Amino acid sequence: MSRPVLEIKGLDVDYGYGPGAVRAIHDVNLTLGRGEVLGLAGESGSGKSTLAYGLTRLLPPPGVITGGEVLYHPRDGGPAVDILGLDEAGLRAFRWAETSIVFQGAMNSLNPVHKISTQLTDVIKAHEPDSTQAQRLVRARELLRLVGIAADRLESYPHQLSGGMRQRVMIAMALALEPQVVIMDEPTTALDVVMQRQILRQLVRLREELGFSVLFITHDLSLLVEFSDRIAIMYGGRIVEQAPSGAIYRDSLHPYSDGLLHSFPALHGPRRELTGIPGSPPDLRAMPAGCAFAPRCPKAFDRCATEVPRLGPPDGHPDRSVACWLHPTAS
Amino acid sequence: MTITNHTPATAPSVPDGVVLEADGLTKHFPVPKRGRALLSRTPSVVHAVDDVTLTLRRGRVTALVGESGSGKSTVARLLAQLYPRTGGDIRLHGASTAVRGGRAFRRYARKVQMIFQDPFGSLNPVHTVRYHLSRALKVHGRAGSGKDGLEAALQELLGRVHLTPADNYLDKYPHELSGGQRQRVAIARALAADPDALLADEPVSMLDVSIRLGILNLLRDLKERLDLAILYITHDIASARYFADETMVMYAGRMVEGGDSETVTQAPAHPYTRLLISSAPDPDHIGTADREPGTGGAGDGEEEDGGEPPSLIVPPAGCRFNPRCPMAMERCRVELPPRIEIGDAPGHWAACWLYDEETAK
Amino acid sequence: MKYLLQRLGFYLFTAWAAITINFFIPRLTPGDPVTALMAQYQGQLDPQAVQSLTVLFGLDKHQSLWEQYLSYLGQLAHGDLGISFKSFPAPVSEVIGTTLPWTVGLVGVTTVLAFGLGTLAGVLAGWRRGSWADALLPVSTFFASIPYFWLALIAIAFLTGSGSFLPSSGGYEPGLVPHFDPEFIGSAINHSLLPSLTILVSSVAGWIMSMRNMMVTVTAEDYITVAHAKGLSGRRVMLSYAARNALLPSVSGFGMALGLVVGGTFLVEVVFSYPGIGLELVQAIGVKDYPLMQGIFLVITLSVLAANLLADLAYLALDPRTRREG
Amino acid sequence: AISLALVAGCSSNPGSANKGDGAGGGASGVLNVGMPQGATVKNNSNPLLPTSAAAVLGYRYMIYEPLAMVNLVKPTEPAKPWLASKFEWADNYRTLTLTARDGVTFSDGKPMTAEDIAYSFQLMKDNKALNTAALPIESVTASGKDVTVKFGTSQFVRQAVVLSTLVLPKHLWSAIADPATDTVENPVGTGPYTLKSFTPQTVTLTTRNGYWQDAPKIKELRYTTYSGNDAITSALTSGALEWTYAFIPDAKKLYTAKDPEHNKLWFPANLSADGLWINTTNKPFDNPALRRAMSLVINRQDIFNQASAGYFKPAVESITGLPTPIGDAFISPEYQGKKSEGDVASAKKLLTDAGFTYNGDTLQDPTGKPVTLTMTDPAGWGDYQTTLTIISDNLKQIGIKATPEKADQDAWFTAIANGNFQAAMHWSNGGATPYDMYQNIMDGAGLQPVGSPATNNYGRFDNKEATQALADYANAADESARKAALATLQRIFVEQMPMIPTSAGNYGAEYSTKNWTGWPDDSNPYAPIQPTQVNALDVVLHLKPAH
Amino acid sequence: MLANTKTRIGLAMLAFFGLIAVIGPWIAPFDPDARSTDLMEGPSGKHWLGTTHLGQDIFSQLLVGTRSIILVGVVAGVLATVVAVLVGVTSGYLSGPGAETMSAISNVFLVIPALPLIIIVSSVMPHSGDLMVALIIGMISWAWGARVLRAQTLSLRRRDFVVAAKATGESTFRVVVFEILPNLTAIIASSFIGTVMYAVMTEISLAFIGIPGMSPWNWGVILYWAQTQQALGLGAWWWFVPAGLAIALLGTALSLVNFGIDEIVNPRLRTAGRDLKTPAGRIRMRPGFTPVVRTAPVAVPATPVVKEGAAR
Ligand SMILES: Nc1ncnc2c1ncn2[C@@H]1O[C@H](COP(=O)(O)OP(=O)(O)OP(=O)(O)O)[C@@H](O)[C@H]1O
Ligand SMILES: Nc1ncnc2c1ncn2[C@@H]1O[C@H](COP(=O)(O)OP(=O)(O)OP(=O)(O)O)[C@@H](O)[C@H]1O
Ligand SMILES: [Mg+2]
Ligand SMILES: [Mg+2]
Repeated sequence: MSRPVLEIKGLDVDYGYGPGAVRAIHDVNLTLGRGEVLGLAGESGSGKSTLAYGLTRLLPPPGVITGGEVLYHPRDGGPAVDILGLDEAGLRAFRWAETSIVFQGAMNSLNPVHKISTQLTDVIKAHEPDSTQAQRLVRARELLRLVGIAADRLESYPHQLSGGMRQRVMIAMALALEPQVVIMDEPTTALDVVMQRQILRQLVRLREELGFSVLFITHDLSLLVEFSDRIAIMYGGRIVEQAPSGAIYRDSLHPYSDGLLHSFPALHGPRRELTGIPGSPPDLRAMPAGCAFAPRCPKAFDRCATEVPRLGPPDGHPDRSVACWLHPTAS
Repeated sequence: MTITNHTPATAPSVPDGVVLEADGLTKHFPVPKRGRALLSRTPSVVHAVDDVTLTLRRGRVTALVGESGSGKSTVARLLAQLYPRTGGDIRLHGASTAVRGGRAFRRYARKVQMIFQDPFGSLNPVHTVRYHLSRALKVHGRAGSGKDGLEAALQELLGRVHLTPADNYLDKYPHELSGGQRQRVAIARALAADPDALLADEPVSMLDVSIRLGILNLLRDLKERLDLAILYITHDIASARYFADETMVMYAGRMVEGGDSETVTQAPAHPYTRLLISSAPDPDHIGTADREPGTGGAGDGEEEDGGEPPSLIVPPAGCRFNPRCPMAMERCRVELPPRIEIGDAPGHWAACWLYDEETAK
Repeated sequence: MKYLLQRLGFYLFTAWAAITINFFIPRLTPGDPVTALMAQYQGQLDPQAVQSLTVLFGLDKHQSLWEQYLSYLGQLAHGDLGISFKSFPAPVSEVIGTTLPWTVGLVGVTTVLAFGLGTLAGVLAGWRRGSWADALLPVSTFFASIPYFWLALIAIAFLTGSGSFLPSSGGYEPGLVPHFDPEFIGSAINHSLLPSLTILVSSVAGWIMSMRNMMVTVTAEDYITVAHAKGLSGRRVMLSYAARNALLPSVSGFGMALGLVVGGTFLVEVVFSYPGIGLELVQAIGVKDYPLMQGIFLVITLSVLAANLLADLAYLALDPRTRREG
Repeated sequence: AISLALVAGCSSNPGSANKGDGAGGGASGVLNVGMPQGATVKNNSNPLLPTSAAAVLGYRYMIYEPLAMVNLVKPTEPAKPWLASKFEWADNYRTLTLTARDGVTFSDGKPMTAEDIAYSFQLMKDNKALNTAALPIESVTASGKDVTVKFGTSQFVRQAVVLSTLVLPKHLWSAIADPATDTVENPVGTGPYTLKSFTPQTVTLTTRNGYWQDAPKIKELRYTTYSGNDAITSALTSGALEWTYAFIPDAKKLYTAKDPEHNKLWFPANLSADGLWINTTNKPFDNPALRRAMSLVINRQDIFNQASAGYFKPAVESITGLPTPIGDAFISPEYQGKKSEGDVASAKKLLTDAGFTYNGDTLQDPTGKPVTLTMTDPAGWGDYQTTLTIISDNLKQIGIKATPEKADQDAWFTAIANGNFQAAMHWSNGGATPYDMYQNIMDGAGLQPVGSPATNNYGRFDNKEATQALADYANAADESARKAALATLQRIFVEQMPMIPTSAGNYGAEYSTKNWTGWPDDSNPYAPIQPTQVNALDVVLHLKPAH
Repeated sequence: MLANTKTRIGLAMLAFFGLIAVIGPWIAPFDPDARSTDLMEGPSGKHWLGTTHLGQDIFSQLLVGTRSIILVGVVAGVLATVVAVLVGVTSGYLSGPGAETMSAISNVFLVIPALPLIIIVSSVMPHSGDLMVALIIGMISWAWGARVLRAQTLSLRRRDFVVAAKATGESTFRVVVFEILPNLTAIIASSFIGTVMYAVMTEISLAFIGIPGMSPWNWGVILYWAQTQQALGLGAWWWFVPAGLAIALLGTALSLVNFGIDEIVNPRLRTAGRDLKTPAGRIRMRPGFTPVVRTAPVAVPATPVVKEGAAR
């Protein structure tokens, strides 16, 4: 990997503080390369959203970041910035200009009482206070055109747009300041496949044009495999496997990734056999002592129940990493 | 936990296996008039479902796929008699039925039960699992005699949906259950009536992939064990391929294609079905997310904007897909295409002028 | 359009029903205006005046209740509210005309003020939860629970009196002639200070509470998180995103409160001898002045309806989701 | 009783004196008069309408004047000729001949003539709605300076009412389409004042030129409405108000003590009595012995001190129910000086002699039923409510369980008129003779069965002798016949006690001598002091600047 | 609900008032009507809260008067709530002219001037006692609750679990009573408390302005007497202040309980933003700026780290 744009090191996130706190993210290390699409998958409740919001410090109370750092490398090659160390003003200035987010529900992400134009321009105004309103409007029109929406929709209210259009408006807004990183938390889950395809197509094109990196979260694995360059799989608040998407699809190392990839039917090709994952996700309040997946793992052995495996590159695969005792890491 | 395709691709239809039939089913929702429309005499309606014909057979799963808002849920609710229909007929075991409340509805509900899309919304948060299930049993007179009878019936019911030991679940409230467990309770409730037909409206769309599979396996298992007729409504065409014997495609309130699942998914005939299938994510196309869907047509911004679903208040004349169809002909804009047999597999049809002999000439 | 027609129909029906109720209930109670008036002037009036008053008020024509009702509706249709007994022969419209502005001026302005201040405080309390703003709540709850008249009387006892510039009663200095000159207006404002202060104290708490709760609810919405994520300034997120949305439910409450301005707070006027319509109503009830009672009830009903209509319209203006095209 | 239930407001000293347009009181010749009636909306100075502002505030008497001034505080005193320079009764008080005074002009400069006097009577005759005193006028004729009015019945007991008739300017009034409903915004009368300005809160009168007598010293009269007794109290103590009629609980502490030198009150009794009216059809209260025994134990001093704040309604001492000293002249010799108090023992004896028995402390009627009584008065009438509490306490001593209750004012009035009550504190009519009072209490002429409204005799006291005596008194041809009839009435009243008198009605007022002196009082009772009485004009004409 | 301190305090206060309502007349040291020779005296060992102008004991009046207040509040609250539930839920669940009429009626009741009408109506029935007054207040004050319940029912009836119950074959009655009503509990409770508060205030106002028909003693009556005797003007604060404070405390208790119910209805109110007590000091949690509290040292600090994280 060339120069990364975002480095997450040992991130811990808790819900609550002190006794009674629940650790939702454990010691997560993740690197987002420049211009890459990093997919994040995992069962519901595995901590994907927590990770995404945690690294931008947007977790709602009672979320608390209890450790680690998130380093952002500016595009001009300047010194890295620790997002977790920024004060409020610094954070405001950093946000959106460098990293933007597309949330899951576009209807809820847009303020119902303001026009699209207002919502597009106010972010520009906040970060480029010197710009004139006319300039901002020109930019807003351009942004809408970028995502394939007629500029006359600028004067619409969110409820006057269809779900797909709203989601595209959110994407346009995310790109308003040409950030380096766009985080997308299940951006298409609420849409039907045709619309989803349209949006993804646009996104891919825009990425080629603008060269931003994407952290893409979904639990639709077919989509993830198709869309992302690299995939990280989360389980119980930890990253359990990380690899280029083709590699993970064809040959997943962690039994959980394997189960996940064999839980969905494919539309084409021969009918694959589908294996589900038995059992239920772990309770964050009572995590197993060893590997969190051990109780559900068909291949678990003694060590799994006692020791937490470390994430690291397995033998012979320097470009991927896994946290599983079946694949002891090189170190 | 394995699904293998052991149902032959073309299962012979059992004529007397027909449980529920819809014939020319139509539902128009009145919409409040506003503005200038007030002055017009014609009532304005949402053409949510138009002329839908389908058949549910014993021991078979029929999938209904289509984009959001195409009227799938409305079909299910019509079949469950939760809405009065605007037109058409529903036949249960060959007898035409139209019930609205009261004992007749109860009798109908005993034969036809529905599972709702949202496992979080379809259980009353203030009642326990026991309440939900025992009410369903009592309403349909299947609670057995006395307390023990009821208890036995409850155990049996939870056993059917693999929620065992039943005692762990009976006194739980919905919020204490996981999504998959809730959906199982909802299914158990539907099964309490011992129905002949089960209408499952997107039973898994709100669930996680790994839980999804469990529910689908369960439904398949029930179909086989209890010889149920199942209507499976979904967005996820891949799951229809795996799970359903037969697949119907809806677009803007109309059926556009039908046939056995494998044929419909592997050799789609209608342009809309083709669009749908090509849009579905496919992990075998790694890194090619920007591939063009459908059979052709380059996409620039304007065309994408034309890709919006049509208005159901003023649906397009002729074939409803014609404004988006890359192969639309003049005829498509005027004349409504009838069901036309494709001929590549028995029972495969499409409502598309492409397959009309006249056009072919 | 249909919506508006429906609303209009609803308003008409409600107004009619309320008018009917307001007509019959007072009349079904025992007593009659003449004896009530005699009682009012006990001993001051010649006992023989009963007959002359009966003739004067037109009560000697023995109409059935139903006939009276019909003729009342007929009168109303012509915009005629009748003649007050109590202030005979002043037309009810004139009585209302002289008293209503005082009420609207005092209670109306104070209600608007209470709404404004309370909402503002609520926005802050909801936004900065866990700070000093939360301490506002218990205090305001206590004040909201005090019977208004009691608070007012205590205020009169302690804040007026020799040495205080606050008068204890009346709407303006007794010797003044109501007239738009600085002296009169100054006096009217001076006289309204204490009443409005007490109304403010006891009603502002409700607004604080409801606004705070709405703010708390709204703060958890996704679009607020988005607004933070966009790096907008804190003030803009609070006002333009959170408060703007949290305000919506309060609008209909505010409409209701505005409607109650006329009918709800007559104790204010009683306690402060304020020359408003509430005091007039109390006196009208005391002497069974049917026409005046009906007239004031009508004003109350209409003002509630009008306030609701306004709230509907305001909602329409504030919430684009309720706006309809075409 | 103090009406105006629905009032509150309570303050000792509002600092704001009446700065107004700089008029602080006497210095600039202003007298501030106040009434607790609430705002009067309409500028209407029609003196004949009891609801007009002029009547409610009492300023009508400063603009319009009566034929003669009757001083009801000294009812035996002859009436003082006013606009009629002479008047004469004839035909056993059925014919009144009046002579119009010379040199009297209306404020518009036109002279007052006999025509105007005749017109004033004719107006009442023609408009039932304006004949508030229900005078049975048969004919009115004017000839030269004389006017002759003929009545259907003897007006002996109504002399004062007849003579108080106000004289209206015919030349203006005959142009009014409907004198009952049309408003009089610019009143023109013979009185010394004219209307200067009207606002619902304050009405200002100012002196005019050409008044027929010595012009009053007070340049301006200012009538202000207050919405209650508390507001009045604070205005009084602050000096914003100098003359009013209102009940002040604990007036000594709240009012007089604040400025003993100037804050004065004078509450002379009139010839009427407040008391506990009893429904005499209700067993066992139809028994006079029971009523008399009750009267014996009721503590009138407590009522005077605690309910009337020691001033408002003078206690009635005389057993005849007539207030003293004003009624002294009418009390027959056998009852002169006899007071109605007794002790518990004599009351009990009276009862047991009449067949009542005691079961422990409980009084039982001759049939053996415990004697209970419900006493009702409107809720807002604080002094009557207090009185009932005291009476209830008093009656407990002789074993009667008497419960005070509050009622809605209107409902109560209806109940009283219809006889649907057991007992109630209520006033009686009053007038220039005891006739009004006794007639109000005992007249059988208009006796109504329980359930039909009565205008007199709410207690349904049925006594032929009393009825006859009342008729005799009203129509008697000479003084001795009257005396005899009055003696009969007193005897019946004392023996039967149809109503238990507790206190007297009053003609009182609170007033300040800070700026103006010359007010009537015990030492010089030249007129009733109440500002809404016709004699208010007489009072104003007597006032002089204090400095 | 009990976990909430505010609610617990409120309930404790209510329980205290309830107790006084029951035993007040028995523990009152004097007959509240009885006159004595101690006229207008301030608080003393004999008369804890002083006496009236007739020498009556104000403390006893306060104790005896509690019952009427609680009775009227509860009865009116129950009545108004029952009517509101009947009208609101039926008109919300059913459609058609009947339901429309019901909702129109509740709108009419919203519009008519309540307090003046209560004054008028209560005068029709003199000697009616507390119950009658409670009934009148209840009958006139249900409309607001009905409107809220109707709105909520309208949204509930479209919810899947209601449709599902119907699809199961439940009768309309059972759907309304067993599926919808339990989901309205919190709103019903909160509207009940609101009505109780309103009824108490109304009763006191009525008694204060001298509307008859209530029991001889309640707090409003005490204030009425204090007012007609101008207690404040005479400096007899003991006559005026205790009853007013009692009312305010009762109202506060009801509001406190209502807070608890509000939080049940709206769980978001529950997760109140509390301060974090961290080794580095207090940190406020607020949306949009997740606090960073690093408990473990960071291996390689690349940029200076502001330890306390969330800035003001
Ligand atoms: N406010 C909270 N308090 C306590 N635990 C929480 C809170 N919010 C989330 N969690 C827990 O944190 C874990 C991670 O949640 P998160 O939302 O990140 O999951 P996710 O992977 O995004 O799931 P999904 O795919 O359903 O969106 C879950 O187990 C969840 O229960
Ligand atoms: N009660 C109703 N009143 C009016 N219109 C309705 C009603 N219910 C559904 N519709 C309309 O009918 C159309 C079909 O809706 P339906 O819910 O059947 O679609 P669907 O295929 O189930 O969609 P989804 O996949 O999103 O669940 C939509 O346009 C919808 O807006
Ligand atoms: Mg998530
Ligand atoms: Mg659906």
